[in-house]
Amino acid sequence: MNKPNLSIKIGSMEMKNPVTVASGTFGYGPEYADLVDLNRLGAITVKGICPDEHIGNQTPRTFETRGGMLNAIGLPGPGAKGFIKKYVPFLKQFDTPVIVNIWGKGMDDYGKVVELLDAEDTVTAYEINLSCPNVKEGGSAFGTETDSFSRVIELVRKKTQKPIIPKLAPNVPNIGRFAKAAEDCGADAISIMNSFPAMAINIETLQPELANRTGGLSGPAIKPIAIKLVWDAAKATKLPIIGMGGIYEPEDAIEFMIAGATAVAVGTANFTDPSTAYRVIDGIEAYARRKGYGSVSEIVGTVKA
Amino acid sequence: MNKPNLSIKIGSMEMKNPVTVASGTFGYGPEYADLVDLNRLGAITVKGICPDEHIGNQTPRTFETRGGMLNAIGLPGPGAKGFIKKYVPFLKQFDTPVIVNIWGKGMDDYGKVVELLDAEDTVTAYEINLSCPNVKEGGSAFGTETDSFSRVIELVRKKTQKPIIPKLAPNVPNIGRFAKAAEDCGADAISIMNSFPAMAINIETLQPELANRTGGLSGPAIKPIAIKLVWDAAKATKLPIIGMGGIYEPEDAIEFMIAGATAVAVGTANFTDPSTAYRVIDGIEAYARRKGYGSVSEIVGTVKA
Amino acid sequence: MKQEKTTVVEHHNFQGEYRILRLSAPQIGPMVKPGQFLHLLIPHYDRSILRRPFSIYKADADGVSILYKPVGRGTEAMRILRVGDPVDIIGPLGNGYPQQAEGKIPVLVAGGYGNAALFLKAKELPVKGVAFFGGRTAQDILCVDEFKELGWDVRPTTNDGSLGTAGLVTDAFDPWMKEQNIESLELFVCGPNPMLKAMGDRAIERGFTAWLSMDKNMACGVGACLTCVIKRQTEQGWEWARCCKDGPVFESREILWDE
Amino acid sequence: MKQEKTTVVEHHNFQGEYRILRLSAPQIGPMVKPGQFLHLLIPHYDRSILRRPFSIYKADADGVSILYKPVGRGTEAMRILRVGDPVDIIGPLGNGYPQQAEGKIPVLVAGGYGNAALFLKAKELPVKGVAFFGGRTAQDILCVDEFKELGWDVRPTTNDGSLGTAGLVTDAFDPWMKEQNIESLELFVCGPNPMLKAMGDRAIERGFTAWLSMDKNMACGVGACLTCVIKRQTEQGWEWARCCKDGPVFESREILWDE
Ligand SMILES: Cc1cc2nc3c(=O)[nH]c(=O)nc-3n(C[C@H](O)[C@H](O)[C@H](O)COP(=O)(O)OP(=O)(O)OC[C@H]3O[C@@H](n4cnc5c(N)ncnc54)[C@H](O)[C@@H]3O)c2cc1C
Ligand SMILES: Cc1cc2nc3c(=O)[nH]c(=O)nc-3n(C[C@H](O)[C@H](O)[C@H](O)COP(=O)(O)OP(=O)(O)OC[C@H]3O[C@@H](n4cnc5c(N)ncnc54)[C@H](O)[C@@H]3O)c2cc1C
Ligand SMILES: Cc1cc2nc3c(=O)[nH]c(=O)nc-3n(C[C@H](O)[C@H](O)[C@H](O)COP(=O)(O)O)c2cc1C
Ligand SMILES: Cc1cc2nc3c(=O)[nH]c(=O)nc-3n(C[C@H](O)[C@H](O)[C@H](O)COP(=O)(O)O)c2cc1C
Ligand code: FES
Ligand code: FES
Repeated sequence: MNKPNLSIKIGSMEMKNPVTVASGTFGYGPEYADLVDLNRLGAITVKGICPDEHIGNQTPRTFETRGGMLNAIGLPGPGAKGFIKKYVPFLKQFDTPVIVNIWGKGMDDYGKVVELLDAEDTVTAYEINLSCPNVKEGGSAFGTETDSFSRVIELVRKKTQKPIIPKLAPNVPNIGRFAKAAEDCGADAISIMNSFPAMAINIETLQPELANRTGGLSGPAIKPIAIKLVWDAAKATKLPIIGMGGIYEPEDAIEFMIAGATAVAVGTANFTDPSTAYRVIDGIEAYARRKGYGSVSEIVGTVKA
Repeated sequence: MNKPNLSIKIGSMEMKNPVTVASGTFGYGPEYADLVDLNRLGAITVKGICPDEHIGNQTPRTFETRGGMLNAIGLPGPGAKGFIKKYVPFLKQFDTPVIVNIWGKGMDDYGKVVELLDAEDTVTAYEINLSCPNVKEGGSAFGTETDSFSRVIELVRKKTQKPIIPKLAPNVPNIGRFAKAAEDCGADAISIMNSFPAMAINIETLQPELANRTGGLSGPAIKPIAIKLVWDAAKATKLPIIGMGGIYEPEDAIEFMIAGATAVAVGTANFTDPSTAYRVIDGIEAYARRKGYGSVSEIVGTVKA
Repeated sequence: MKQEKTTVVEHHNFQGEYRILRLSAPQIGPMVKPGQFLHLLIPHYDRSILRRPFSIYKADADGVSILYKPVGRGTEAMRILRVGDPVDIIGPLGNGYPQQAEGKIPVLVAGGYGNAALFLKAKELPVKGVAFFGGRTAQDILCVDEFKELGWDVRPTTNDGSLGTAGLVTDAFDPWMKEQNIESLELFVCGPNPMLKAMGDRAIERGFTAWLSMDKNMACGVGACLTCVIKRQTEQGWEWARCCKDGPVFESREILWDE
Repeated sequence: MKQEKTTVVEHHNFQGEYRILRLSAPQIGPMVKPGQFLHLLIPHYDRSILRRPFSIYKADADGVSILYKPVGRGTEAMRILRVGDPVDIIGPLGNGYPQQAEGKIPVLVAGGYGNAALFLKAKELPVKGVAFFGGRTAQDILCVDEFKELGWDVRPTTNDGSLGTAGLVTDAFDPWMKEQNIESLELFVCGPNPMLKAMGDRAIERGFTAWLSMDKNMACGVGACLTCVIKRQTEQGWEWARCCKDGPVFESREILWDE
């Protein structure tokens, strides 16, 4: 049978396959390059960048839980200029779009970071982090109230022609409202979901297991939550969705696509098995072929529900 | 060393130890009675009851996920009168308080069911289910908006002198607001958390794995979410909290208590290992003893955060 | 009903894809009635949340055996169980098959693990009649010699004709049925849903009794969670019956089949 | 750095609570430098999300060995690994110990699995000096004979005095140090944090070089997640350095110890 067409589009961004990596789980590109050929990925999504250098949280920053992990890295990073200097030359080498995950300590930062990055051709699209559970300012606060959520997106929209992809917070009763708001504010796609606000306490020391006290839960544990959020959002918006949350096997990615995701991101699974993205790409292709689809995009939204 | 005092109080309800079972995971009492001595439990919490008989959802009703399970049972039950007839005579035999989990298809039902049950001495307290993810009417809808949430609690408060314990929805960005609202409306305690709205899709049939399409995620997977919610709620209210969500080992229950829960409920773990409640009770006692506490209530809220 | 935290005594291939697992079970073993099942958890290798139900193939004072086929995550994990490994079981569960009614002629109908599920009943029944066993190939028809030794007249059918009649169980059963005193038949059936339904339909149509052991996914296994419900006919219409507690064995007339 | 989905070749008790695990690793084995580590996942029994880091004790063209002690969920699950079982490793990871500087006298200081972590370095070093090994009891001091065979002057200390000097490593090291040409010493250290800090403090105070292998919990192991960071001194103050990628070996002066 013919090879199904693997490519998809997110706004003007063309991905050779629907699989990217989740921000924060793949560094800035070079870290996994010995193990993963970046040319095989649909897109590379880098760790969150704000205008200036940022130190992040104290350690411990991660903690393993049943079927998942907590993280409270706190978005340390080199800032926009540092990113351009340190990582853009490396990322340029590949024939793969780069999605830069951006965040801000205040509303203005979201505009600033785009201004600093937008001239770089290597930066293909922006994922707007409105849902980081691990920073005091910004992040999650913007993602759980539609007003500030909309304002950030509008602001970023004004600063760039490149695709913008708000990343939604999972801890809301009605994600459809946010999906719709993103659409109304001119976003090109949405990402679902960020890690879920959570906590673990050491019963001997009585101290939280993370220096930041709370963190974000990711991994297979949260997949059923993410699938529901994607399904809910897909009913509320026509925007393409990048689905993520506990993707470990091709079947998981396919489940996201059936629920309504146009693309998927492999996150925590990179830590467990860096070959996950390969397996997922191959598995999606095999599934599309077996189902007789001409294109993997035929998988999207096929859920009978 | 002396045996620590295991007993605790939830409003006027005295529990001989801080461990109950989670509604819906232990039937109405008789089902596990061959395996678990109901006299050893701190309280028995029965499956959700509404005024009239209710048929619940079609099957499949449960589905296993990584570190957890989905359920969409849909609150089938014999109704208040059926419960009194079929189960109260059995429950009477035990020297253990009975918490009846109540729900309604509309606001009025919450009042009605209490009216029907309140004369029964065997009914010690009410857990008000404002967060079932699996029924169209009632349930979750009441639990994610503070207005209707408060009105239900006020209504129930008017109908009974017995302790009332609203059970909070986990899918809200700010659980503290609901905890505070419960306190303001005269609740005696709060329960945290119900199962989390979630979904799984069969990639071959394209059909959701549950007949109800979506369901609630429970089990160890969600424990870190529940711990955070309890910790957040404990900062917002002085009410005692019954903590639950993935308790499998004594250490899990102790973690909930350290986070701020006065009592805990064993849910999904009953299916995995019906002896969990025993192990948890013994483990809490051993921990209190080892720490030199005179009472297990000294564990509550000791988190250093 | 007891919970035993016990160990594996024996574990090896049985036939085809089926494996036999024997567990020490001094409490549960002596309590078993034909048609009951175990609810099994592997505490060690597997980290499943839910137990898995298995019919009890054999039981005695010391233990129980099951025959199982690896079909998914839980049963695949069972594959690597070794002698001495810990296993946690709850049982015996369910109602099991009733005592045979006076003057009836017993007939066994089974497929897949159903053969194992019927073995204790086959042994217990005072009169041995005919046993119709269906499977895809000869490999899928379990315990034929054992049933023969007990005195049963075994009539296998296989889809590929590699053993007995080629076709479905009904292809052997129907012609045979025509020659019988229909009302005196009492069927004990365990197998895949279409087999249960086929036999149930015949029972209702022709007026004989058929005890069907229903296979529904389970969570608690003890009647608490209401996962495993099927529709049971009542005078007013139907009610939910729990396969784990009210079943798994139901008489054909009790069952309201969903379309 | 390679990922190998490979198998267990050998697995047994080594000494005290330590066990030795040898894995086939035809790709990783030949690449190993002393002081590097493996990031290991048990795909089969354990269902951990995160790999676990282990220093490479031995390495050759065919494989690698680690010495480990069961201390928690992951390492407990490793206990039941049998020959032939699947294992997934990423390695060799980290910078490892640097080449010895000209004219320096090498000194090894280790505790716990640190002895294993230093073994390849001990073998590689052209000059063999003194090795200070600390542990609670004689049981906790690994590979003494192996180091002796390589030509090292092994000086054990144990808390309970069951082997060598009674006390901490410093109780043996400090008197010895006084008699040395301090600046010429080059320490290779691997052990618990207090040991690392004690040696680092002396190195700074007395002016010798000390390479410390830092033990920090890890997630990715390759520098991507920023879990394993420690504070590294810079001219302006400090910056984060990743133990997995920029370390685990740092010179004592690089490290800013948190209070
Ligand atoms: C009362 C009862 C008695 C049983 N006795 C036996 C027995 O003696 N021997 C035996 O091999 N099996 C028996 N089964 C079936 C057995 O319980 C399932 O094969 C097992 O639960 C599958 O678990 P898994 O984790 O391997 O598969 P899962 O990963 O849960 O599922 C794998 C596949 O099997 C299907 N499946 C899962 N559970 C069932 C089920 N209960 N019935 C049909 N399909 C299912 C799923 O839809 C899926 O396609 C019995 C079931 C019941 C209800
Ligand atoms: C670079 C490096 C090299 C290592 N080399 C070896 C080795 O050669 N042999 C060996 O036995 N161990 C080694 N370790 C430690 C080993 O990684 C941990 O023992 C292991 O991760 C514990 O996993 P677990 O699941 O069993 O324990 P967990 O359940 O994760 O934890 C159990 C207990 O161990 C503590 N713990 C967990 N991880 C660490 C850690 N990294 N350091 C200290 N305490 C920890 C926890 O705080 C907890 O008290 C090394 C660690 C690092 C970072
Ligand atoms: C260690 C770690 C760091 C993360 N950092 C970021 C980040 O910088 N920006 C962001 O938007 N999401 C971040 N995330 C969230 C992931 O991108 C992803 O949304 C989440 O982990 C769910 O996917 P998963 O279950 O596949 O990991 C991080 C997650 C982890 C585990
Ligand atoms: C099968 C099942 C049925 C449930 N039924 C109810 C119910 O009737 N009323 C209710 O308030 N919660 C119900 N719950 C939620 C539990 O009481 C509990 O809040 C949740 O499962 C989290 O705890 P756990 O992770 O320990 O199971 C049910 C949960 C399960 C798994
Ligand atoms: S499996 Fe729980 S009621 Fe039958
Ligand atoms: S463990 Fe991820 S950066 Fe070191």
